[in-house]
Amino acid sequence: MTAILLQFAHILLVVALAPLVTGWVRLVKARLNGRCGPSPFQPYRDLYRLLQKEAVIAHSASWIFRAAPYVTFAAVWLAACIVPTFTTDLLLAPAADLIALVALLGLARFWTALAGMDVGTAFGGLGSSREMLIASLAEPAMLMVTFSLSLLSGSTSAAHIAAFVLSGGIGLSVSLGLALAAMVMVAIAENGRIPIDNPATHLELTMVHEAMVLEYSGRHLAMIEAAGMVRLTLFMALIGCLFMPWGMARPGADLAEIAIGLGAFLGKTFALGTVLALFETSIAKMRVFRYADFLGGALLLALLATIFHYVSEAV
Amino acid sequence: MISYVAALSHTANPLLWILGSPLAGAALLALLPRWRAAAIVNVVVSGVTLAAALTLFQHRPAPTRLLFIDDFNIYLVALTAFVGFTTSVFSAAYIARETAARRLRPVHLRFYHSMYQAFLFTMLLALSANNTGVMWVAVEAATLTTVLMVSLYRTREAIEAAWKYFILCSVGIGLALFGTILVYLAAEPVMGDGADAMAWTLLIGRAAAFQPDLLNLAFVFVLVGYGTKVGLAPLHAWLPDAHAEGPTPISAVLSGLLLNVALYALLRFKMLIAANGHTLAPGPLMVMMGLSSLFLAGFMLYRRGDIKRLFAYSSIEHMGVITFTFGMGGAVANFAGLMHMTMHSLTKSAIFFAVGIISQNAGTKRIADIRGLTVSHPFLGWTFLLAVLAIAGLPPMGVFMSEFLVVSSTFARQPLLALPLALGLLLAFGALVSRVQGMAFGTPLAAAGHGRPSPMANAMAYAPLSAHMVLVVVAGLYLPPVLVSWFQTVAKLLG
Amino acid sequence: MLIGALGTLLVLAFLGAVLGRDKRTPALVHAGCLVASLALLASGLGHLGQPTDAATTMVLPIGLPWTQAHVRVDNLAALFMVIVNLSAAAASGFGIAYAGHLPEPRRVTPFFPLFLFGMNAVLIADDAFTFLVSWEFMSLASWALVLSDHTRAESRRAALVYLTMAAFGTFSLLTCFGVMAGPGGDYTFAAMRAHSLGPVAGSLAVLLALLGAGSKAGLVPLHAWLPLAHPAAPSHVSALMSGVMTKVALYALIRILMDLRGDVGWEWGAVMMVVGGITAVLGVLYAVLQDDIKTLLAYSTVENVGVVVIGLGLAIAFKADGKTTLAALALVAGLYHAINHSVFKSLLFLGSGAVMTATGQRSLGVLGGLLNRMPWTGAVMLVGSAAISALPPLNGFVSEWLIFRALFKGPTLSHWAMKFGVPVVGALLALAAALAAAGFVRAFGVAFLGRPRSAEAAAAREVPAPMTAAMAVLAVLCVVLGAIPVTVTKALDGVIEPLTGVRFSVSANLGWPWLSPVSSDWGSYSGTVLVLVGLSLFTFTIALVHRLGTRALRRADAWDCGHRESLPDAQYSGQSFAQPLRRVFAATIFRARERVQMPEPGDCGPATHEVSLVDPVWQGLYASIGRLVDYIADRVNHLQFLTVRRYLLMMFGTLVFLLLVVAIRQQ
Amino acid sequence: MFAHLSYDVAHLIGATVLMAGFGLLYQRRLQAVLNTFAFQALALAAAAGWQAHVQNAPHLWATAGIALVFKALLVPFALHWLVERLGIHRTVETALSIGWTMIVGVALVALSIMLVLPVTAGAAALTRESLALAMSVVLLGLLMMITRHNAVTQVVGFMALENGLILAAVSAKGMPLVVEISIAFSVLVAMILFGIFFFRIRERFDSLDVQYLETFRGDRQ
Repeated sequence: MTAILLQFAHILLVVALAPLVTGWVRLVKARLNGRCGPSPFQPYRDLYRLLQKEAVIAHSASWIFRAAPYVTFAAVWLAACIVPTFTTDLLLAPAADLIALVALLGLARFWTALAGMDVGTAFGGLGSSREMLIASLAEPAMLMVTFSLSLLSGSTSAAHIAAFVLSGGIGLSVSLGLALAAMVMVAIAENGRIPIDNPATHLELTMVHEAMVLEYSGRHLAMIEAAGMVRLTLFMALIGCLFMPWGMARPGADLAEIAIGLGAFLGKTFALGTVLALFETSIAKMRVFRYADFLGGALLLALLATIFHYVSEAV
Repeated sequence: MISYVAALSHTANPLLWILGSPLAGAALLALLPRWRAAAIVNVVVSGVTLAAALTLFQHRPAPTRLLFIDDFNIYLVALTAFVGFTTSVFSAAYIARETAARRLRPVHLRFYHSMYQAFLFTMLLALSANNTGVMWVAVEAATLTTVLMVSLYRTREAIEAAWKYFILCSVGIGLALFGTILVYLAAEPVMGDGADAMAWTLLIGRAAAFQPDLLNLAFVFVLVGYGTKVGLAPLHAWLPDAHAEGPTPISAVLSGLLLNVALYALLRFKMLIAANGHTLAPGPLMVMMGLSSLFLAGFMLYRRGDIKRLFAYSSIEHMGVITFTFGMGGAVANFAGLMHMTMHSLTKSAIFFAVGIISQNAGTKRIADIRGLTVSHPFLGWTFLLAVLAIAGLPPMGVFMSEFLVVSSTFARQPLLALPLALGLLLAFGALVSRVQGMAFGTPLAAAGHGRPSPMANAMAYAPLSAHMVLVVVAGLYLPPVLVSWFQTVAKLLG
Repeated sequence: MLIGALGTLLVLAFLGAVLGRDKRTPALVHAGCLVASLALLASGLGHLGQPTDAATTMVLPIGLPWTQAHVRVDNLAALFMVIVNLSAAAASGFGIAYAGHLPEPRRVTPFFPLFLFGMNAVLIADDAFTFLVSWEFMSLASWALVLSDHTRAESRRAALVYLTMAAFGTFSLLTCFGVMAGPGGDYTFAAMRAHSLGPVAGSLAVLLALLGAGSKAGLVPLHAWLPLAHPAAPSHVSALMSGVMTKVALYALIRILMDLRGDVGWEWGAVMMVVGGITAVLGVLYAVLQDDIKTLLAYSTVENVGVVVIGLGLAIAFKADGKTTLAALALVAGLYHAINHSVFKSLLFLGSGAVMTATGQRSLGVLGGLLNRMPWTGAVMLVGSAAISALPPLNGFVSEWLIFRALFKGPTLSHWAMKFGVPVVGALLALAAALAAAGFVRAFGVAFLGRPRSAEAAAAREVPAPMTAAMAVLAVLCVVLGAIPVTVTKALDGVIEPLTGVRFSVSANLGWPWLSPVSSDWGSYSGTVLVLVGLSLFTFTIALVHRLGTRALRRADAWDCGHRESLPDAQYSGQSFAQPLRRVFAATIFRARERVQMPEPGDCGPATHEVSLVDPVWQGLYASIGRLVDYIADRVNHLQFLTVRRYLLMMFGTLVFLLLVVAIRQQ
Repeated sequence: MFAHLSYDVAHLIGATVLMAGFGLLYQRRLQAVLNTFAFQALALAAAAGWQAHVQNAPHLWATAGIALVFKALLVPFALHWLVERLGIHRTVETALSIGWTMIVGVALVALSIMLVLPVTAGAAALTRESLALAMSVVLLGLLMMITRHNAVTQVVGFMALENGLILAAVSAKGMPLVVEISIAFSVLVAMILFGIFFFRIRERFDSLDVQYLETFRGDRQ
């Protein structure tokens, strides 16, 4: 029963919190750039405003174009439902493990990419093509991170891994560090952050994600944006729960522990947001064809993480 | 001479009819001036021979000093009579078109028909002879008769082919005789003087007491001698040209029957070796020659531009496989070899029937000028395709069964030998398939053929082809038990 | 029923050949095939549920004289009968309407039933001879089908390469059976199971089985024929060749490596995993770069076969290591993927047939915008594309999930090579899965979305109902197999038990509908729950958005960042979509090079852009063999043109050589 | 005593046949080749006659007769006539120098002896000697065929080979069919001669020019 309640709370929490996280990152970045920046709550207003606007779609668009925003959002949301945030006691946890999580994000991307190609413009195709290139390396990297975590903990379920790390069964290991590095790189790529992509640009040569969704407007655009925000939150939660699950409530926790878990989650999320903003401000975007080096590096790191597992095991 | 007649004078003996009718036919046909009638007589005589051969299944005559029938040659005699008969039917249709196209003159045909029967006689005699010497004489006579038929067209190529055939086979046959004499010498101390020491039925029983070293030597000569006739590389040179330049019915019987007869002779000697038991194993020699034939033919197939030479080389390939198989020995492999002989004979003659019609239709033997047969002549095209696939070793046709047995049983015993065998088969397969695909498919070229066949002639040309293919397909899935038991008996004797 | 249905197929083939002239024959024959396939499907399903020891051998009085034809339907055969006949039924149904659209239906009608017959016969064969005859029957019938469009030179070339490779495969299998049967020639499977082999012979048998079945399945580097032959056949046949015939090959692999030989070593499992991994990645890389839809699909088949083989290799390695439960898991994963691939690959090929029927085109470069014109075909193709991209909640994901699940336990294997190798194979598999998604976004996006790139594509109309119905059935199956995985894995119990020796349930301790292999602590998945939750989130989102915001919608010209561009050619094409992938992945493997030639200033001519790819496998292996054969053939050919005297010399040489051999051996 | 004599004479005649075989290899002029061949045939006839006498086998007299009439007289005569009629060069064209041919010939004889000696340990000395001689003659005949370009010399080589065979056949005690076999061979030889005459194969069997072969045998693509 608590699991059901906690699950519902969790589902609502990620969605409710997502715009705030994005707003926070934007705010910190603005401050770092020496600007005053919008309020962290500005994304909520943006989304609401977009919802009120009439949606304009091209003549050549098919139903996929109209369905894609909702499917994307639902898929990302569904993925977010299974990543523990403040408690590991989630009803839906057994429904999908990390492999399924990767695939659910893949589902969202699949639809966005199709939507990018649906209207039949040069930019849409360009965005889709680059997005799929990034995914083709980021996905394996993330799966390999999962692999090394599963080697450490014996499980691929996010909740189980968090519980395992919490129980102190791992301690500090090279393997875990490498996996974390790979995971961060994947997260950057998946969320279209610098140096892979710049969420704030509409410069034709540099955009990836934005090029795909260029044709969207009104409520469709709102859904796409919201999906992006949820995805960012999801990855922060994921990094939080896999690598630093401190403070998380466990099954059978009382109200106080849950409150601690909630607080820890918020703290971790905003801290990660700050780090992200710092990171993004300090480096420049890459050329498209250097993605392969960056993400290939992530893949190799993840692979190293699995192999280092034996090294530490042998010692 | 008198002794021959006496031997044949048992009226109940079907061998009398089997050997007598082609001999009488040869004489009769030499006298018949009209080629149309001659063609019909030719068919009738061959039919009588076939009928007589089939009675062997009912009643097997007791062996005499000169002639005998046992499990080995009974089906070969029947097969020879059968292919002889179907070929005579095909030949009638073929000759009609050739004559219409003025490529053959009636005077040639008289000679041709007479020689055809004489050739059948010599082969049947070689198969049923119970005397190594008679067998030798018969094989030599078979060479002579076919030389004359190969040169029938009197073109420069035909004469050259016949000449090559004649010289090479004469030398070969000479060496075979030397081998035969050696066997006699080996047998003579045990069996005593005279015909006893040359009778297969008697030799086999006492072969264990023969001087093994003499048998070794004899076998080499027999192998090179009869091997020339079989077409084993590097003794094969006469075969492609003789097949290619003669009339197609002759190519069919050369490939389908004469090679078998020569191989039969070789195998009879191998039986003696096997029965002796103290000789050097003949297997390695046969395996070596078999493989060399297989590979030589396999590579040659890739460079052939003439449709009849293509299939002549395919015959070399198959003779190589069969020789290899018997060289391997053992119950399974020997069975496979016997099966392969039969299947190759039926399939290859069917292919030559088809090739005859095809080249008459297209007016050329050049493979490059033959295209789209399944479009222009659907029945012929598909049947030809089926026949070539059969000879290439695809199921459900009979050759596959024997190749299956050979390759798998060899592999179980000598993987290092099976590997080249399988590679060689694959090599030949690739060549044949690439050629047949080009001929059977694609857009047909405008036909430049000569002589529109009458419906009757068409039926006569297609009937033998269909009959052979039906047998081949059925045999691939089902063998009559009696044939199986013969094969098994012989396989045991072959060691 | 089984024999009756098989007999019906033969009769249909005969009728197809004899009544070819009649215009109604193709439809009738395909309808007959539909009925026969359904009967066989029912029979397969019936046998699938049987107790594992219930299968009996039937002996028919044909085949090898002293062995005769043995026929037996055990659970493994039953499973593959289900796989085969499911797609066969769909393809037959599709063919009822489709065969009429073919240029030469007479060249298809007789062989289609024969092809079905061959595949089914392979599955029920219980001795080596029957097996191989059926196997070649299958090859031969499909070869004829590849040649149905025989006036195209590419088809003929494809057919030639195909048949030669098929012969290679047959010889490999033949020798493999030869090793297993031993010199005595006892070719029944029962005898082979009882026969024990030494280590060398055993390894040889495994190697040959891999070569034989692998060449039919399309394992790299034996795959070269597959992307030539599969696309050359009519689409409903391509569907069967790609979706089902490769499965028959995998069946052969499982039959030999896990049933007939019970003791295959872990190192062969490792070999299979490596080969499978390379196959998967190379296959999908080829696929991503193709412009022809059917070739693309064929290469994707190569990829999926690789994935299944990874599963099988893993199963063998686990089994050799004594970890039977994990072996069962890996085997289930492989089998599940085989089932799935047969469904969605058949679907996609049928869809490509529909596209060809509607447009006459199969090159991505001239398609586009078909979703608006062919809504049903588009929808089912979308399902197929998503399924093959391993997206939840469809079936492709379930099997990939299972394979990853098993793979992640690979490091528990005792050998160090496996501990280090398994993660690498895992990375390859992950890469392949991700690239597959890219490839199918590209294929579906370019063909069905955007604006039409040619008049044919613009004029496309939806195909007749029987065709869409056949595809829809498969699309529904993609969803169903994804949504209720536990039901499927339960049905596989009877198949895996005799092979791995354990009674194993994939939903270990959570029960229906949770897929939790071995232990739920290891991670679990439930397609059913995901579908339900996902649908509710989806509905909730739509409801919420429509409640909070406006529902107004306006159609306008595309925005395109302000560029007003009416030329459809300005869209991203298949080539341009592939460009980043090509640069990243193909530059080294395929030596992909691009050459841009800009016209001189003042020159009004168009600029040209050329891409050159070198297929390393074809160039490195097949072309070299071809050159070698050519070279030797040229040399050997001189022997045809010698003089009589030289021929005599050869004879003399042979004689003297043999005499010397005898002389030496006598000493 | 008598047995010994019969052996010695047979051995002597056999050796004569063999020496004639070497003689054939040695001759440079066509006329001489034909004469040597006639001599060899004569020796063969003598061998057959002696065996007919020793073995008391009357049918061997027929063989001896055939050898005498056909080979020692008719064929050499016909060949002389052919050489005149066709205007064939009188000297022998060799593919291998005479000296080497002789060396190879000796090696072949050595090979024959090496092969036959262990073979016939149990057999009569007669068989043993004749067999080695006959085999040498056969191999020398074959050697002659392959080392000579000239058509007539090649025919002679073939007949020398055949002489070896007949020698073996007559020496084999009590072998039936020898007559039939020699008749069969005579037919062969006659056909070859006819062939040479009718097809005007002047100089060589292999004189058909190479270009012709390549274009017309249809097998160059």
